[in-house]
Parts: sequence; structure tokens; C-alpha cells
Amino acid sequence: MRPYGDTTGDGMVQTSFTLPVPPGPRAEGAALQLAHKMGIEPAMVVHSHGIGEGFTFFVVYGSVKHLVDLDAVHVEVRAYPLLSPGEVNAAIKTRMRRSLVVLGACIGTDAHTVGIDAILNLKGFAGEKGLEYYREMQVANLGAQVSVPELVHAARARRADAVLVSQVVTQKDAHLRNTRELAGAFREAMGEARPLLVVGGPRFDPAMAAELGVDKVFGRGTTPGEVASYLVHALVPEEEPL
Amino acid sequence: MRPYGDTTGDGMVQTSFTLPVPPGPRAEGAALQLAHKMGIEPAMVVHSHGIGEGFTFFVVYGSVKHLVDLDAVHVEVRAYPLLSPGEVNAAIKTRMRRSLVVLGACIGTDAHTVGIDAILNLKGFAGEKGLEYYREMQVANLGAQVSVPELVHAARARRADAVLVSQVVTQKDAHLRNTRELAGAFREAMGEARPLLVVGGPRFDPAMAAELGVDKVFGRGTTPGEVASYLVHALVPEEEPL
Amino acid sequence: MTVLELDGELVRRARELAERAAAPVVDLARTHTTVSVERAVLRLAGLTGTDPVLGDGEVPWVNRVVDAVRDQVGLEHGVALPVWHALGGGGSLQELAEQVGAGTARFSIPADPEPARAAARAAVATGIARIDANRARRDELVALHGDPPRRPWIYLIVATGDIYEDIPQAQAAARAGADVIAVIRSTGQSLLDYVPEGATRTGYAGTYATGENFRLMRAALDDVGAELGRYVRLTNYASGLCMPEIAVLAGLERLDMMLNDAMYGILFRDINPRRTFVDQRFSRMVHARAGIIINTGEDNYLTTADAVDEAHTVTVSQLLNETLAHEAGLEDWQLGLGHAFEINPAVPESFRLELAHALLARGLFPDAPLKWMPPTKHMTGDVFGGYLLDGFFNLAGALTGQGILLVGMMTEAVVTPWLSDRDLALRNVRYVLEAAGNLHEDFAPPRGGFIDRRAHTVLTEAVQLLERIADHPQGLIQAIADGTFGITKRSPDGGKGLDGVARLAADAYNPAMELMERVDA
Amino acid sequence: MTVLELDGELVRRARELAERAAAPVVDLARTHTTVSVERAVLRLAGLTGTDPVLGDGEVPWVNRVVDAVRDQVGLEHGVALPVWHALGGGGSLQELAEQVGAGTARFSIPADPEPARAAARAAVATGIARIDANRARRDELVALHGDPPRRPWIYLIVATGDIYEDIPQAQAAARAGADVIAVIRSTGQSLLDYVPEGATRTGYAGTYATGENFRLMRAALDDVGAELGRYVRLTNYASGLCMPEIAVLAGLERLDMMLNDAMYGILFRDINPRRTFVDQRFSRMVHARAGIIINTGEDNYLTTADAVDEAHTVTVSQLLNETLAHEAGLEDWQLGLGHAFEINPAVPESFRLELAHALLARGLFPDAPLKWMPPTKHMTGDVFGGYLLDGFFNLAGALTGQGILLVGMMTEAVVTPWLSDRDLALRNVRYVLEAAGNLHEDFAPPRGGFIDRRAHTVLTEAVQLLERIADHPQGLIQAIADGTFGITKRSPDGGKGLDGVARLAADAYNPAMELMERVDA
Ligand code: B12
Ligand code: B12
Ligand SMILES: Cc1ncc(COP(=O)(O)O)c(C=O)c1O
Ligand SMILES: Cc1ncc(COP(=O)(O)O)c(C=O)c1O
Repeated sequence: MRPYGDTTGDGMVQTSFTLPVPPGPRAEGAALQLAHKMGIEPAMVVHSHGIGEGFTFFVVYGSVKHLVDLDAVHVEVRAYPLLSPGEVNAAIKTRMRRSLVVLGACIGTDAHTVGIDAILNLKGFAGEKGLEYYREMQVANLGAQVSVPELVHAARARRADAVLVSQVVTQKDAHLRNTRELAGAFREAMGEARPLLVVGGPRFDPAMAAELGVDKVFGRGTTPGEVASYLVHALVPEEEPL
Repeated sequence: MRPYGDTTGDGMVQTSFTLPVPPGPRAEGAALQLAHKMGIEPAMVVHSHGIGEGFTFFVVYGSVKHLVDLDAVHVEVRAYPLLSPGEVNAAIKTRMRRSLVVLGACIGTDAHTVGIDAILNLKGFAGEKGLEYYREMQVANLGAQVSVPELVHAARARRADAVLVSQVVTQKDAHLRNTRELAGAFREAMGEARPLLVVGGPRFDPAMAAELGVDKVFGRGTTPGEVASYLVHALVPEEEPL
Repeated sequence: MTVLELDGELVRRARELAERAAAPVVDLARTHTTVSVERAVLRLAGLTGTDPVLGDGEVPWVNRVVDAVRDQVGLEHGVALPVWHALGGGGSLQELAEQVGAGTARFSIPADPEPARAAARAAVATGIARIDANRARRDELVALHGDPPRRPWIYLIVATGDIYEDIPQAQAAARAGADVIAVIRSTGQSLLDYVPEGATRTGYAGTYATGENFRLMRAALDDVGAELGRYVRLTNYASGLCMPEIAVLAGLERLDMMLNDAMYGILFRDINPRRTFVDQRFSRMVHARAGIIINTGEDNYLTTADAVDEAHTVTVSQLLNETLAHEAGLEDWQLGLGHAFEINPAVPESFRLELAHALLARGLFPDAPLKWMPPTKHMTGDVFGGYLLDGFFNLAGALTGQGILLVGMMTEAVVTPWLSDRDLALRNVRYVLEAAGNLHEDFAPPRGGFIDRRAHTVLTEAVQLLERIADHPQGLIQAIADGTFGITKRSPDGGKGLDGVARLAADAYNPAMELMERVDA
Repeated sequence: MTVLELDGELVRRARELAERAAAPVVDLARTHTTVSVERAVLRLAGLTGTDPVLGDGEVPWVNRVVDAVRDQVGLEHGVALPVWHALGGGGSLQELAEQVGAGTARFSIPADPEPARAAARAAVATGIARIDANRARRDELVALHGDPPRRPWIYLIVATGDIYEDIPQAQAAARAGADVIAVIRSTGQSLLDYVPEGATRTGYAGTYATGENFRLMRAALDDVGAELGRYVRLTNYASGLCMPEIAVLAGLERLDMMLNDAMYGILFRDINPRRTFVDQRFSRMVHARAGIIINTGEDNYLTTADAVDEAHTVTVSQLLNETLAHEAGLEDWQLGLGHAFEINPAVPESFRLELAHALLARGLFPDAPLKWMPPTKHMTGDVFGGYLLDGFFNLAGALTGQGILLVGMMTEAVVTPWLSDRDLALRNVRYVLEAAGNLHEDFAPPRGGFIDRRAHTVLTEAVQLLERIADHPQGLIQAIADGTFGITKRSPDGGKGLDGVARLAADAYNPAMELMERVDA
């Protein structure tokens, strides 16, 4: 399988970038070189213009030689069923027999709360109610700019089953650094007894959970229902306790 | 040297493409796979939407790992000086002692004449007059949709020194095919005695002359003065005849 | 809808002059026929297929028969009399064609033309009946599924060269909101003096116009129209050397719009002017009958000429196209007169100049569904800037009440549109129309203001140019020779296809003309 | 310029209610001081540098001194009396600070405050004089190089986190047409209760606001301004826990605009409301004196609240910001009141709704250089759609006469702006302003039409909300606790920094206040 411009298999892609060289034939040559290294062959520099003194912006079109191997695509297939709020409540109630304690926050200096609010607050997201709506969950949203030690402390104090953390600012990989710090701090403070760690944000790659030391990563466009269903899957025993 | 987003060396590029798969996690995975194959690592699928039944469009941002090696950039450095119309005329007059005969056309079924007109017609392009303005040139513009045999015939009949051909339509590489046909026909009909063959058009890569069997290829944004200077360089003897 | 109050006297004078300027051309068309007009007659009578023996089997029987008639008795009587006279002893057109292939057919002009006339009329009437039935069917489908909910209609092109790639792309476009699909043609087709046959997959930058391709796409769009509950219109090109025949095929396959300009072929394909005007009139009569909306090509001038300096040539051409179309029987609702958003975006006030030009056209042709073409010439490889410019084009269309909005593509300067280009372009249109589609309620260019003044300047220049054209005995034909349109000069005797034109003899007979003129649709 | 005729009675009532609603807050600010206000006094008197011994050497001397005073005598008298009393025996502020560092400084309230007052006044006056000189210098440079040739001014952000990357990017932006450069701040800075020192290279998604960074960028923009023959304005943020000090640094380094909102820190950084209102008033007095234009932050509400439903909260906040700014001495030309193009583009008529909101603000504040913010919330990774939306934002800015146009970035939803994003964004602005910048001449929303009705609906809702706020004894502070703005609730005693607030004693003395109140600029 290849990208599709207007004919099956044509491999056509568009790309744009800036190189730190002044405009001119050398710059165009450099852009073509990069395009070739990206596997675009033939590549057409269809537009370029200088930016400031020593930069040139390019638009390149062309055909990538790479094949996409769909079989090799590793998809985080949802390993758990999508439940309705009623089902989530029922599962917690019958199989856990106490409420599920969920703690949410934005850590580091990140003040973007809209994402975590979308998951937690009653109002919810994309037509789905947030976790506060779930009768069997006990949700506390600590808001933004919460430090990791504060969060560990709160998790302990409230005996949180799950800690949900949002990270939206990604410049210089701040989100990755903060997540690693989070995982490290919980490991150190609570070891095996640590709560389930769930992070989310628009620029996360859901495949990175293990690498970051957390249990689950949610990306762009996550809905509260998905999160609730995951929490049931991860925290609620399969069977009713005897 | 690497692409520049907002920090030296960050390698940031933007790309977009369509894959023939319906939207969903598998599609996103496929897009990431392609991005990785293009050397974008980490890659972020920042947007995707379905098109019709079985296609998904993606916008991907990320950092390419490739380095651009400026030293390896092969630039068609202009091997000849850029001359003013006065200098061109003087060179032809004193060193050739007859007018230079130039024949222009659009071959194949291509009817885009604006490009060749820009080079040949008095009016010119980008503030430079076209070759018709040069006193020492004898220019005939045959217009569009000229067949290769007609062109060979005309070149012979007028004893053309140079034949200038424009190709704008590039779908299915029509321009490359037509250029090869042109070169072949002239070689066959006239052998070594063939006129100088110059092709141009917005999607040509100037580095392809040899491969296409012509003497020179001009791309996007060519000006008449560049072409005139090249013609002097290629056709007018270095020294005045004794 | 925002309208400019145009100077009524100037408008009246412009129309009168256009009629005068076009008169010599109408006269020419009435007194001549062409090989393609005659082939169109045979197509209406049901002759299809190609001669399998000649070349690679690509020459249609209609060409073979018309050429044979011309060789034997000349074209000046039309082919109907000699052909149906030859058929007098019975046998089908198809059989006669095979005799032509075998070299055994003999043609002559009958002494008593009546039997041949009657037979020809009856044969051609079956084709006309099919066209009429298609028109009725279109009305039915529109009644059933409904028309697009709003103006302008969204018009999109497909251009893969392969009808089987075109079809899914066209369907995707319709699903994404296109009201009209145009299949643009392969680069070479207009200079072919025959219409290719069958389903084709080998066009360059466009797909061949063939009866079968028409049929396939029509069926595909009917399917998607039913699915969407909205009649999706299909467009192709009645232009080039086979304009009359393609018009007939369009009528037979229920196309809804056809690109059909009085001068496009002359200027941009170097087709002989006489040939064009004769073919033109016949094709327009077919369109009139078929209830097809024509799209004229004034937009093209602005790709070679400057959109500010030559704005008045667009107006002149629109007036000429109008008068010629009326003469051929087309009604105002069928006149998709062309104009375009082609002013260099670097020109100060470029957007307001565009609005002035667009409002002028709107004001001059209040009942015509103007065809509003997107920027092409000043599109560059900067696809971001191009996407923005297309957005402003869409806005201008909405502000000035255009009827048919040809959707601009961000890759205009790069490639024929990709699937994704079309989809992004439709998103652009949707945003603009939904967010600002009613902005015209707040748009009120003041009298004597920049826009009003500009519109009147252009109109005045148009009248001055029309005066010059009308004063010349050859009228329009001379103006074309002078390079008036698209700064391209074409002489009356130059260009392709002149040898296919014949002056009609006194006894000439064309049953299609007769039928179409008799019952004006 | 297009204006809406607003209902005069409604407007008058809105202003009166805003004044009433703000009164408790003004009262609060007049009767309290904060650690940052006091540190600002020391900064005006010339105290700089950090304690090299503490932590990593990042704690400024002004913090050390104010903390020491607070520990020893409390903050309620202000620091001026104890500090200049301690200096009575001679010695510099710097030396005193070092004594604080060494733990040897002793502070007390003098029985006769006059000598300390006089000394403090003289010291602080040198800082005020530098601010005055900067203001004069700005006027000189503007006279020399000239102001931007047109409205709106083009405002661009840089955000690399590294002042040495910011500088070339800012210069490139100025060369490409930016009139105003804003250096946005690192995510963490607003919660720091000190101002970092020196040139910094380690911010996240923004660069630290420090005196040295201000100086470096100011010099770089002066250079490029001279090169371009156009005074290029510099903007930063007087917000967060150090608002008063940053305002002082801005005055000392000749910044031209400062983000400075009455409520932003409360709502979006969870800073204590009392702390904010006290800091706010002082910082605005500094801005008034320095001839700095403030930019308020109403746009931010629309990132958390819906831009249609909560449009009236923007209006209410603008009116409150206006009344608070006037009280602090700012003039109308200094009020860059914020609003934004944040309506979901999928909402029908979204563009016309935006126009209505923008015209309402324009009509309410005819002499304020409104700050028009681009779409952010509904920007997605579809950078093409985003580029188009930004174009329509630019058009709305031009149609409604906005004063300061914050340039939108197509990568809004993706990354902090790249060099190329900024360049493309400026191309977008240039196209729109050059092509359609005068379209307002043709733009005349009719009385009683969609736009007029919408504007009046919002104004009416604003008055209703103001009535509710004014009726409450705590006024604005209560409204904030109720979640009126940006659907975010903040209680009067919650949030960061409350412990840095002190009620002023009868003998309190603040020489900066005195000097700034005396000579109203
Ligand atoms: C709203 C907004 C703000 C508001 C925030 C208000 C608030 N209370 O949250 C305000 C105006 C205050 C703001 C300020 C700043 N912002 Co801001 N902001 C945005 C904006 C416009 C929208 C973000 C948003 O609300 N999205 C909607 C929510 C619903 O989507 P979401 O966050 O992706 O969440 C979804 C999923 O990701 C997921 N999810 C998210 N978190 C979690 C957590 C869990 C546990 C789970 C399961 C799921 C999950 O589920 C959600 C629902 O699907 C974006 C641009 C954009 N269009 O994206 C910039 C943006 C995020 N901001 C940015 C920046 C840089 C800033 C500032 C730092 C700028 C500055 N220096 O002044 C400041 C400071 C903020 C700080 N200290 O963090 C950058 C970040 C760049 C980067 N990639 O690093 C962006 C991308 C803009 C840009 N291009 O520069 N911002
Ligand atoms: C104007 C135009 C037309 C006009 C042409 C009028 C005319 N007399 O030339 C009209 C309206 C007739 C037209 C028709 C068609 N067009 Co057209 N057209 C364009 C358009 C808008 C501009 C081209 C142009 O004039 N550029 C300006 C000139 C000055 O630039 P230039 O050609 O690059 O020339 C410069 C250099 O390249 C160089 N150069 C060029 N030739 C030569 C030769 C020599 C010897 C030298 C030295 C230099 C040189 O020097 C010139 C000056 O710098 C482009 C889109 C675009 N914005 O680029 C589409 C475009 C070229 N057309 C296109 C197509 C497909 C068609 C059609 C085939 C569509 C159809 N099926 O109906 C038709 C048929 C034409 C045919 N048979 O060839 C496609 C080609 C796609 C592709 N890459 O294959 C384009 C890119 C549009 C698109 N995206 O679909 N078109
Ligand atoms: C009026 C008109 N006719 C015909 C065509 C198509 O050209 P061709 O006939 O070469 O397919 C166009 C192209 O845009 C046109 O505008
Ligand atoms: C009014 C106002 N103040 C301040 C800021 C910046 O936030 P911070 O103080 O966290 O740097 C913004 C951000 O956009 C703002 O709009």
C-alpha cells in the first residue's frame, strides 16, 4: 500500500520545511537532497521563498518510494470492551463493592486544564459525560500546576485507585519528562502499591506507555467513556468477589 | 545541517498525504509507519479525516533524522556569465557575424504557451524583454501543439541554431516522454548537425538534461536573459573569427 | 442579493452592439455545414461503432460515412440526402457503414429528395426523442431528489485520465458536497477530428469524452445522487473539432452542463474560426433542446491576458456569447457565462476589484447562472497561500451571487487535483458559505464608491470595444484576428479544421436542424 | 470605519454598573500592599542582582530584603520607611542587601519618618526618571522612524524559550512586517514569586521575562527598527506573582505594551484574587506613567467558555478592565482591550457573529486600540483549514477596525510557532489587508439586521450580568467566585500568593505611589 494522490499506487505526498540557507539554487538542491533522503523520488520543489536573512522555506511534492505494510502496523487495539456509564457503574458496584477513587491533575507548569476537565468534569466531552457523572466513582480534580510530590501525597491521602494526569505543553518534550518524573516518584514512594497511572494529552503517542513507566497513555480526542472503560478493565476484578 | 522549526537542528518538517484505508487507529498507525520510513522520528499525526469510503488524509509533524549535506548538493552552477541584451547582441554580432536563429514551440498535445511566450515574445517576463527583442536573434515561435516531425522539419528549413521547447503538462510524466521523443527524433534526423536543444517548464529538474538527451533544461521562473546568456555561451565562439 | 445599479443606457447599447458584432458570424453559421455537424446527424440517427479494419480500429463509422459522402458527392448538400437515399432499398445505417468500410457504398443526390428526407427525419427523430426523454428524466430526478439546497452550486473537476479512477473520485466529491462534477478531457482530444469510443483509461491530464465514459459516469452519479437525495449534475466539454457530436452524445447520455464557448477553441486550440462558429451553432441548438446549461470560457482569457487591463474583454465576450446563445435557442437559465478571479493578488485592492467585476457580470446577466472560476494564473506552489486565495474567491462568489462555483484547488500550480485537494477544497467552500454565505446582506458598495466606479469603467471600456468590433464588416471574426481576446491572434483562414467546412447548397438538408428548429424546447 | 450605532442608554448604564462592580476591588487595592509591590519599589530605587549564596543563586536581593523587612517589622508599613531608615547612616541599597544576606541587617519603623521618606523618595525618583526618559525616547524614535503605516498593527509572538533564538526570529518577523513583537513567557514563570535575572535560554514554550532579556530584545528591535525605518514595539507580560516588578522592568527597559489583565492570573493561574488586584493597580500605575499600552485578556475566557454563549462575559470584563485602568491613570489610547475570534467555525453564520462581537467592542470603546486575538480553540492539526480561518480572522479585523491584530498561526494546535509559521502568517495578513483592507467601505450591516441584532443581544446580556455583579457587596470578587468568567471559579481566599498581601497601616509609605500619583503622566 502506498500514499494516494490521484491514482492507486502513485505514492504522492506533500511536504514543507525550512532550511537554514539563503534562497537560491544551492538551497533548492539541498531541499531536493532532503526530499530524496525522505524517500521522495522524483521530488519537485514547487515553491520556495526566503525568510529573513539565512533561511528558505520549501514546499515539495513527489512520490515516496516506501511501501506501507498494514500488517506490520502495531495498533493499540482496545483490549477491553467499551462500556456505557451504566455498565461501568454496575461493574464497579458488583465486582468491586466500593467506589473507585480517581484523582486528576495537570502536573508541572502546564496550566492546560481543558483536556483533563473534558475527561473528569460532569460536562464531559464530545457528548459523553465526564467521570464525575459516574455514580460509583469518587473523582477529585486537583486542577493545574500540581507538583509531583503534592500529587503523590494526595494519592496516598485519598487512597486513589487511579491517578489521571494531563500534559499538553510538549515543547522540548516537557510532557515526556514530566511523565517520567511522575512514574519515578510514584514508584519510589509507593512501589507495587502505587495507583494505576494514566496520562493523556493531544501530542502523546498511545504506544509509549511502557517506555514512560505508566500504565496507559491516551491521545488526541479521547472520550470519557474510553477512559472509564479502561479503568474498569484495569482495576475491577473480572469476577465478583465471593 | 537540518531543517529548522524554531531551534537550530530541531529537524522539524510538516507533511501531508492520503492513504487508501478508512480512518481509525490502524490508519493512524499506518501513517506513523510511513512517517518513520520517511525518517520522521518522533512523528505526530496531528490531524486526520476520512475521505469518501476508503481513504484517510493525514497531517504529520515531526523531526527528520536526516542530515542535509550541503557539500554534496550538486548545483547546476551557471557555467556562463549573465549578459545584458546589449552584451548578447554584441557577442553574436562580433563573434558569430550572423544572426542566431532560434525556433520555439510547445510539443505534443501541450497547449500551454505562456511559458515559451514569456521567454520568446517581446513582452518577456519578470521585467526582462523576450528573445524577440534581441536585434541579433532571429526568433520564430511556432506556438503550441506542434508535433515533433513538424518541428524537425521547421528546424531544418530555417537552419535553426537552437530549438526551444516548452512542456508544462506533467501528468504521467508526459513532459519527460515528449522530451525524450524530441531528442531521439533530432538525433535520428540530423545526428551531430542537430541544433542546440533546450527544454523548459515549471516542473523540470534542471539537472536532467543529459538523462533526457537535450543540451539544457530550464525550470520554474526562468528569465529570458538567462536563456539568451546560455545561448551565447553554448553557440557563440569564444573568440572572434579571424 | 447585492446588486449594482448599472447605467441602463450603457447596458442597452452594449447588447445592441453585441448583436451587430455577432451578426456576420450567425450568418456564416446558417450558411455552412461541417464534417462534425454531419457526423452528429448520423449519431442522432443511431450510428455508432468504429471501423475495425482501419488503423487500430479507432475510426468511428460516422467519420467513415461522412468522408465517403464528401468524397463522392461533396458535403454541401449535407449527408442526410445521400445517405438515406442510399438506404432507400432498405438496410440499416450500420450495414451501410460496413459497405463504406468495404468500399462498396455509392452515394448520390436523389432527384426527388422527399423520400430520403422523410426517412432521415424519422431516423434522426429517434435520437431527438431520446434527448427529450433525458430532459424529462432529469426533471423527474430533480423533482425526486431535489436540487442543491443553495446557490452557488459547487462544481468540481476530476482529471485522472482513467474513467475508472474518475468514478470513485467523482462519487467521493459528491458525497463531500459537490453539486456538479466535470470530467475534464485529455490534452489531445480537442484536435482529434473524431470522437473516441468506449471506456478509456489513458488520458493525459484529463479523460477522453466518449459516449461510454459519459454513460458510466452518469450512472455512477445517479447512484450517488440517489444515495444523497440530491441530483448530482454531470459536465463535459463540447469543444474542439467534434463539438457538435459531443453535444449530441451529451444529450443522449443526459449530461447536464457542457463547456461550450463561442471562441475558446479558436483562441486556445487554434481551431479555425469558421469551423468553430458553424459547429458552435449546431451544438448550442442541441444543448438548447437537451435542457443543458452551457458554460462559456471567458475565464480563460485572463490566464493569458491581465485580469485588470483586459477585464472589459470578458464583458464583451459574455455579451457575444449571450447573443449567439439566444440565437441558437438557449434560454437565460442555460447561460453559465464565464468569468474568473484572476487578478494578481499583489495588486492593491485586488479583492475589491474582483468584487466589482463579479458584480458587473451579475448586474448585466441577472437571469444567467454565472460560472465563477477560481484563481489559477496567480496560484503558485505555495499551497497555503493558494488555499487562502481560494477562500477569498469563495467569499467573492457568495458576496456577488454567482450561480456556479468552480472549486479552486490549492495544488493548481502543481498537479491535476488529488483526491485530498478536492476534499480540502470542499471544506474551504463549506466553511466560507456556512460562516459568511449571508454576508451579502451587510455588503453594500456605495454608489460612486470604489466598486461602483470600477464596474462602470469596465462597462464603458466594453462598449467602446464593441463599437470598434461592430463597425467592422466581418465583426467578431476580425476582432479575433486582431488579438482582442486573451491577447491571442487567430486569422479567419488559419487554424485546424477549415477543410471540414462547406458552404451549403440550395438543396442542402439537415434533419436535425429542421427538427430542433421546429419544436423549440 | 464601519460603526454600529449602539443604544446610548444601554452603554451609559453598562459603564455605570461596571464602575460600581469594580469599586470594592479598587478599595481593596488602595488599602493593601504586597511583597511584589514592595520589591517593585526597591527595583525602582535601583536594587538589582541576586543573593549568590542562597539556593542556586537565583533569589533576587529585592526578595531577600523585602522578606527580611517583613520578618522583622511586618509589611504593613511598606518597605520604604524601614529600608531607608536602615540606610540612614549612609551606604547603598546594595550594601544593605548584602547585610541582609549576611543576616546582619536590622529593620525598624522610624519615629520620625520624614528623613527616610525623603531619602526613599529621592531614590525611587531616579527610577521614575528613567521611566520618564524612556517614554520620551520612545516618542523621539517614533517621530524619527515613524509608526506603522496602517491599522491594525501587526503583532507577532516569539516563543522559543531561548532569548538568543528569539532575537533573530523577532528580527526576521519585523523585517517581514511585524509592528509589535511579543516574547511569550515560559510556562512556569507566573507562579514564581521572584523575577529571574540575566539572559535566559531554558524556558518551556516561552522565554523568561527578565530585565536583561528585555534589554537584549529592546536593543535588537531598535536595531531592526532603524534598519526598517519603522519603530518596532516590544511586548511582554506583567502578570503572575511578580506583576508590579515586571511592570517596573518594562518601564526601565522601554517596553511598549504589556499583557496586563485584571483577572487573567486569578482565572488561569489560580493566583489569589486579592493579591492580584493589589498588584494589578500598582502595575497599571507604572504602565500609565511609562506610556505603555496594556493588553487585557478577555480572549482567554473564550478558550474555556463558549464564544457565543459567553460573549457577554467578554464585554463585561472589558468594561471592568476599562474602569480599573482609568482609575489607575491609564488613558483610552493605552487600553488594548482583548477580544477574540473564537466561535466554533462549524456554527452557522459564525463569521457574521464574529463581526457582530467585534463591532460591539469597537463601538463601546471607540478610542481604545482593541487587541484582536486569532482563533486558537477551534484550530486543529488541519493546517490548511487553519490558514484559511486565520485569513477570515484577519478580514474580520480589517472590517471592524481593530487596533492590534495578533497574528494567528496555522500550527496553533500543534507546536509553538515555527519560523516559517510566522512568515506564512504574515503573508496571510499582508494579502488580506492589501486585497481587502478597505472593504469596510462597502460593509454596512443594516440597522435591525443580523449583526446589529446580535451586538445588541450581547450588550443587553452584559448589562444584565453587570447588574447582578454590582448588586453584590463584594462586587467583582464574588462574581469570580461564582465562575462568571471563563467558567472558572476562584474563591477570594484561595489560590497562590495570598500570604504576600498585607493591609496597609496608617503610617504606610510607598514613594513610588506617591510619585506616580503626584505627576499624572
Ligand atoms: C485553551 C488553551 C490555552 C488556555 C488554557 C486554559 C485552560 N484552563 O486550560 C490558556 C489561554 C490559559 C493557554 C495558555 C497557554 N498556552 Co495554550 N492553548 C490552548 C489551546 C488553544 C487549546 C487547548 C485545549 O483546550 N484543547 C481542547 C482539549 C479538550 O483538548 P486536549 O487538551 O487535547 O484534551 C483531549 C485529549 O488530549 C485527552 N486528554 C488530555 N489530557 C488528558 C488527560 C487524561 C488523563 C486523559 C485520559 C486524556 C487526556 O482528552 C481530551 C479530550 O479528548 C491550544 C491550541 C489548540 N488548539 O490545541 C494552546 C496550546 C496548547 N497552548 C500552548 C502554549 C504554549 C500556551 C502557553 C504556554 C503560552 C504562553 N507562554 O503564554 C500559555 C501558558 C499555559 C501554561 N502554563 O501551561 C501551546 C503548546 C505548544 C506545545 N505543543 O508545546 C498550544 C498548542 C498553542 C501553540 N501552538 O502555541 N492556553
Ligand atoms: C494558463 C493555464 C492554462 C491556459 C493556457 C493558455 C496558454 N495559451 O498557454 C488554458 C486555460 C488554455 C489551460 C488549459 C489546460 N490546462 Co492549464 N494551466 C494554466 C496555468 C493556470 C498557468 C500556466 C502559466 O501560464 N504559467 C505562467 C508561465 C509564465 O509559467 P511557466 O509555464 O512555468 O513558464 C516559465 C518557466 O517554466 C519557464 N519555461 C516554460 N517553458 C519554457 C521553455 C523554454 C525553452 C525555457 C527556456 C523556459 C521555459 O520559463 C517561463 C518563465 O519563467 C497552470 C496552473 C499554474 N498556476 O501554473 C495550469 C496547468 C499548467 N494546466 C493544467 C492542465 C491539466 C490543463 C488542461 C490539460 C486541463 C484540461 N484537461 O482541460 C487544459 C488543456 C491544455 C493543453 N492541451 O495543454 C495543469 C497541468 C498539470 C500537470 N502538472 O500535468 C496545470 C498545472 C493546472 C492544474 N493543476 O491542473 N491552462
Ligand atoms: C470553454 C472551454 N471549452 C473547452 C475547454 C477544454 O479544453 P479542451 O477542449 O482542450 O478539452 C475549456 C477548458 O477549460 C474551456 O474553458
Ligand atoms: C492577559 C494575559 N496575561 C498573561 C498571559 C501569559 O500567561 P503567563 O502569565 O503564565 O505567562 C496571557 C497569555 O496569553 C494573557 O492573555
